[in-house]
Amino acid sequence: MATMTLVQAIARTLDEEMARDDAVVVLGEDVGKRGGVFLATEGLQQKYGPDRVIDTPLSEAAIIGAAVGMAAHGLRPVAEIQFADYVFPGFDQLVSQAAKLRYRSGAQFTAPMVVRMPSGGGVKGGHHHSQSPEAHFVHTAGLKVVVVSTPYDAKGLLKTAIRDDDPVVFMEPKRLYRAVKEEVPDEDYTIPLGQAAVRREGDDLTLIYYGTVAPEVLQAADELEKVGIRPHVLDLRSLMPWDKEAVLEAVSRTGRVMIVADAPRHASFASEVAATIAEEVLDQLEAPPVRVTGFDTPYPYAQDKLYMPTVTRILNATKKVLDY
Amino acid sequence: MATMTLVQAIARTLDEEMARDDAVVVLGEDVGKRGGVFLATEGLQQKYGPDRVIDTPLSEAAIIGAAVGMAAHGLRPVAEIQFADYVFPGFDQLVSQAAKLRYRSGAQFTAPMVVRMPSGGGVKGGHHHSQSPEAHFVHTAGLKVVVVSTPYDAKGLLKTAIRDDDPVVFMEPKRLYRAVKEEVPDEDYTIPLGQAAVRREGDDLTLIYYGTVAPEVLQAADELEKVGIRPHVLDLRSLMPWDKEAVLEAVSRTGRVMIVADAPRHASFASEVAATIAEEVLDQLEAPPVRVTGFDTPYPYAQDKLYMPTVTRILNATKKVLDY
Amino acid sequence: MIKDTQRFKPFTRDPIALVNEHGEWIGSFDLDLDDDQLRTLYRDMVAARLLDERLLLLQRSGKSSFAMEAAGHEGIQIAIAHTVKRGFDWLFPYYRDHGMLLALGVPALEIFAETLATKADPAKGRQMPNHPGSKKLNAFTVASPIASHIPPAAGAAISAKIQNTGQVVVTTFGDGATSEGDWHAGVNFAAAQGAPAVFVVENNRYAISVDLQKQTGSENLAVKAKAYGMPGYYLDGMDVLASYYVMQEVIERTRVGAGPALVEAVVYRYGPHSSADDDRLYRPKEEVEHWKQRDPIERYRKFLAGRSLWDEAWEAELREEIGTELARALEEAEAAGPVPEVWMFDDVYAEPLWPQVEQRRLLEEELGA
Amino acid sequence: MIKDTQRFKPFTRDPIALVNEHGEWIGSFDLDLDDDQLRTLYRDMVAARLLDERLLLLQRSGKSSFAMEAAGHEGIQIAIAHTVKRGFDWLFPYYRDHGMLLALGVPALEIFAETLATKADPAKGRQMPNHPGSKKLNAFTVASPIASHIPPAAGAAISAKIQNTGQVVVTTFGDGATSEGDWHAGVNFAAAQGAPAVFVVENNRYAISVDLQKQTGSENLAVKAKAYGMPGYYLDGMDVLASYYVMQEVIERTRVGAGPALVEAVVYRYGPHSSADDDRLYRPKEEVEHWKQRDPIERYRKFLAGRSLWDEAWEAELREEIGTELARALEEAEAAGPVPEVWMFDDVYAEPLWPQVEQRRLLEEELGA
Ligand SMILES: Cc1ncc(C[n+]2csc(CCOP(=O)(O)OP(=O)(O)O)c2C)c(N)n1
Ligand SMILES: Cc1ncc(C[n+]2csc(CCOP(=O)(O)OP(=O)(O)O)c2C)c(N)n1
Ligand SMILES: [Mg+2]
Ligand SMILES: [Mg+2]
Repeated sequence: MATMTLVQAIARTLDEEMARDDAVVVLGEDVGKRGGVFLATEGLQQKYGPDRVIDTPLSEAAIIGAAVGMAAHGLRPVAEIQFADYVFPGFDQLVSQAAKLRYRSGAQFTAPMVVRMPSGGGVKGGHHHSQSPEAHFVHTAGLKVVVVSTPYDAKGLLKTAIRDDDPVVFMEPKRLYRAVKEEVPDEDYTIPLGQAAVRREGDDLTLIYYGTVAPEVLQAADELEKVGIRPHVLDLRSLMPWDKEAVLEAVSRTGRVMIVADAPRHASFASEVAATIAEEVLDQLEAPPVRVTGFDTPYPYAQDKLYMPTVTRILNATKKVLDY
Repeated sequence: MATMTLVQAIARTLDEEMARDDAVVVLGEDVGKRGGVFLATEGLQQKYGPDRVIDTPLSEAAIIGAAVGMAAHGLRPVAEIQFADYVFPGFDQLVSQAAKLRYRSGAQFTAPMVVRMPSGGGVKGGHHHSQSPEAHFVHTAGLKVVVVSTPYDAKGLLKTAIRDDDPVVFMEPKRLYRAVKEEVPDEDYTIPLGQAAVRREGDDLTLIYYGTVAPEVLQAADELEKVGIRPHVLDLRSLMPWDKEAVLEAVSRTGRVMIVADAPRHASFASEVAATIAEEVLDQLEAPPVRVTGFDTPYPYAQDKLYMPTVTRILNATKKVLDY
Repeated sequence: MIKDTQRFKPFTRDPIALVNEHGEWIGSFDLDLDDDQLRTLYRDMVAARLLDERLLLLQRSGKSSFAMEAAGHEGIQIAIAHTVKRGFDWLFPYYRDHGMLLALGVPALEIFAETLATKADPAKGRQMPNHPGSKKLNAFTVASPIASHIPPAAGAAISAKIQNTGQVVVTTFGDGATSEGDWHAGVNFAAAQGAPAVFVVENNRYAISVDLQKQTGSENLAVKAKAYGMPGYYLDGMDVLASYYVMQEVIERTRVGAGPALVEAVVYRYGPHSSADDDRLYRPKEEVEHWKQRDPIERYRKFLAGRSLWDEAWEAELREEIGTELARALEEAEAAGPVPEVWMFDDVYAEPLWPQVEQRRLLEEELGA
Repeated sequence: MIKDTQRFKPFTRDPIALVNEHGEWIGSFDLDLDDDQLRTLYRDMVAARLLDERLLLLQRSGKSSFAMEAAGHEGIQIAIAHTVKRGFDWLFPYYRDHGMLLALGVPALEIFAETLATKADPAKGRQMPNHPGSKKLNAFTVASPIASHIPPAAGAAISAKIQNTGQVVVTTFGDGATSEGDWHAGVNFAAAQGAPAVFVVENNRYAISVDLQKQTGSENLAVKAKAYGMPGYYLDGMDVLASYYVMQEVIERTRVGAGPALVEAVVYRYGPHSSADDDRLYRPKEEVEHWKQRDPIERYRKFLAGRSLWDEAWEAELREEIGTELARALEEAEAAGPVPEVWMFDDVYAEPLWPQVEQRRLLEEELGA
């Protein structure tokens, strides 16, 4: 059992999986010699050589597309997109090739691959180093989608993703890479996709979140507890599939719910959760399902910390939900 | 006043706008000599020459990206993407350049441009000639989004889009291109973005839709009227901005609502509308807001007509909403 | 890294040809194919042409929704099928390659079943006509978005290199594909990695209606190889023997580690782009007629006749035989019956997730009603 | 379509240079710049270097969040600023071009304000440091996604051609950018249209840590021009005079309708990729030292000194003067004060739509509380 940061957990897990299975290869910009710009692949090329840890040309289409071909050909590629914002030059490869290969070939060819990407804001990255594009992935049938927020989950979910037979988009909030350290077991363990983590137990209100906003949500939860309000806090962790059962159970029990995420609001994953709640458990609702999200603007540089849900914004919204 | 199909209305409108303003240029694959694979640009190159009606290389990134540069440089480009499914190779140009140019430059540079694209299924196109990717656009701040369903609207909204100072994605359901003829005034007229069209007046239920599913929704509405149920039917036409006022007014009045669209369900625009309704007028709801959408699968070939909402599926859902 | 090849030079001024318009051998080396091999090339070209005609007929008769003819492309396509190691090397074909796949060994039954979306389609009726694929033969299922198969092809080639399998990955596409960003991204990556990939452009001078001059500023397409440090072979793709020998040499030099290569096969499509196209809008009839004079089958027939390897009787026999085979395959494909509705929910994922489970149930309800 | 240029040949084996390492003119033609012009080139290179240092200091002192040094790139950058028609031609720069923009006439105030996100930033604090732009000078605001400005540059050039304005569009980017699909798409379209576009790659041999050999199989980058039927000039970008004369000729040949061109300017970046990088992880110190010996400023200083156009006194005066200017600009930029929070809702659209109006209200509430 070692104490480590989220990014260390990623690097460690990649190492373990590469040691376990020769078919696992890593590819991306700067993942080799440099060990990745966030050091998520640190030391891997030295250990496994340039054939299994491939420094690619600067092309996300090449990275994602080649991963599809490698996967179809028998490897288990783990591709890194340097920032989630840069998935877009490779977006066609992701949605037209990776997501649809199994389907269009009648399962003759498949793409068991992982596309890792640091996501989210809070690091003064302006609009091209701050985005959380999960809605695009969730809207694309054929992709599985994970967003981690803790070192422990990172290990368990990355193992699951690498061993999964479908393409998995694996998002890593970059502001959390070194934000906390946590004990991560040395043993091999996996966490199934589609299982939310209960971060706090409570009956007064359900707080649903994932990824980047974890610190704000947990701080807001603490503030609420200080004034005697006990929220039930769910970290979804996996967005496709997502844990509808846990969500509906909690909402039915608490009658009040908020979904917190940093991505822009319109047609977001938060909207999906809210719509599903309204459609399936309307009668259990004592207040409207409220979304606290990023704004419908590009991600600004100067207002880096204000773009995503702040503790104040979460608490303001909570008040409305509770006072309804 | 002439009677024409939707695709004829598009071609006519492009002609009128090119005659009105020399800055309007058309570019895309096969738009010139061929007049477009759907003939939406028929005759324009003969009339305006190859400098204003540009046959481009087979590259959507080149088409959308060049349109951005042309627009910044003073033209009013109308780009055609041959099928909405093929926007993805040009997706980065759309979301990183077109959508964010005004913002990132502090309005020094802008991209007044239209990206037209035939969308939706029902033409036996399989998964790469059938998609309706509007959710991706609506999730991208900086883009305006239009989806037409009638020849009359096509003219009025395309004029608005071309004269708009922001990038507008203009979706044209290909199965409706020649499905109906309608009288379209010869005069110049525009329809503002963000204004829904009331297709039927009623108090029993609100039916919200746009685009490809128009025939099914209207037929379902007719069936309902036959049995004495009077739906209020709204064709949104514009998805960003969308007519929240009209939606909330109708839902508040009818207490029951269904949103019908052909795109896959998860994180879709339909989900956005449902989430907004739940958040803003929960207390007016007498039944859950129900989404009738495409399935969360790639668009299949063999089941072309079953993938998108059928009249039966719409009526089944109506029953649930009414009986709730 | 790139060794000189034995017989053929890249970047020639004119397309490499080995048989002239009169059907005479003009190669500077001795032909080393035996009579059977020579006749099989012919047979496979004829089969491709007949398959093409059948597929068009299916569309015309309303049995299928769409057709894309390949007549005029047979030389290079059949040559590829005969120069790869079947079922060992990988192919990344495009939508006009059904003749190539037939010659490779993909059963006509599967091609018809894909066209008609019957249960015999290994891809379960998921795609439009002209999108075949075969796991057994390592032929990557065709995808519609132009050039989107190029980066996957690069990836397969890199995988073959990493695993040292000795496989070569042969990828085909049209002239239009070379304009796409994905084309560049994939070819560049394969070249930077020295992966065993051979890229073949079936240059028929048009991307639907857009002629080469509007597609690119380069004098031809072979020269684009220079951007990647690869050899680019300029080839008469309507000369099946030139195609055969060039492909053989290029594939084998790549197999032994000389790195990727580009082959520009000059061809022409006689028909419109697809059954939805009207090519009279953008190209003169005379141009079509001109190219038909260079027909790969006719030219090669003269060649065979000159060596007494062809006569009318054999031609009739051949056509009869192929016709019967195709008819039987079509019948079988139709007999399999249409793909069931609920198949649409399979293969989205290895196991359906809850959205597919719920939505399948919804559809079953609807169909039950 | 492409005419031969006057003095310089494309596709040379070695980079074109006009001044050798001893600062001696080795051109085969007579230098025709007057003393003032010669000294201005020097001044602007020094100003670029000093600006670079200031920007790094701002980051080190915590006043800005990020810095990307350009030291080593000054030769080509200053040459471009001096060979375009300022405020008439269009530029599509990338993030390492602040020195070029300063020389072009973008006020240091604006560059500092962009860096610090103060109200004096014409872009209203929307982007990270190193993302300047200027409408007044037709310098397209820098965007982070590599090569994403190439298709827009092609579009601007096509627009200039359509409207027959006589403008040339000059676009700069790093070696890494040439791997992107968007790069290919944009360059290819410009070339197919014969648009007045000049593409300049500032080849510093690394895309962050990835060296050229892993980026591409081609022997150099100039040769990639062949794929588009354009001339590709291989240039010593650390030789400001060679850069000046080559750019002048290339821009003017393009202006008169000879079509687009590619220039590979060989440079080196002395510092790490950015303030977030550690270049010791991927390149040896000796390599950096080797390239510093070719420093564009020092080499050119020797050249000027050899013509008695430089002495220590002038250098001191120059540095003093530029230093004062920069200090004043920085002060003014800071004094403008930070960008207001609610500016984040402007310029998403020409007029805010209801989501921005509602969300702005929400934030105002939050900030009010
Ligand atoms: C990304 C993408 N854009 C547009 C299309 C529509 N389309 C289908 S085929 C075609 C032309 C392809 O031409 P070429 O590559 O030369 O192949 P050919 O049909 O001539 O054999 C186009 C534009 C597509 N399939 N994919
Ligand atoms: C599409 C995209 N992918 C990745 C990045 C991250 N990134 C920023 S700079 C850079 C390297 C660029 O190298 P090069 O083009 O050679 O320019 P240089 O920095 O050497 O001047 C990378 C990978 C990016 N900005 N955009
Ligand atoms: Mg073609
Ligand atoms: Mg570089």
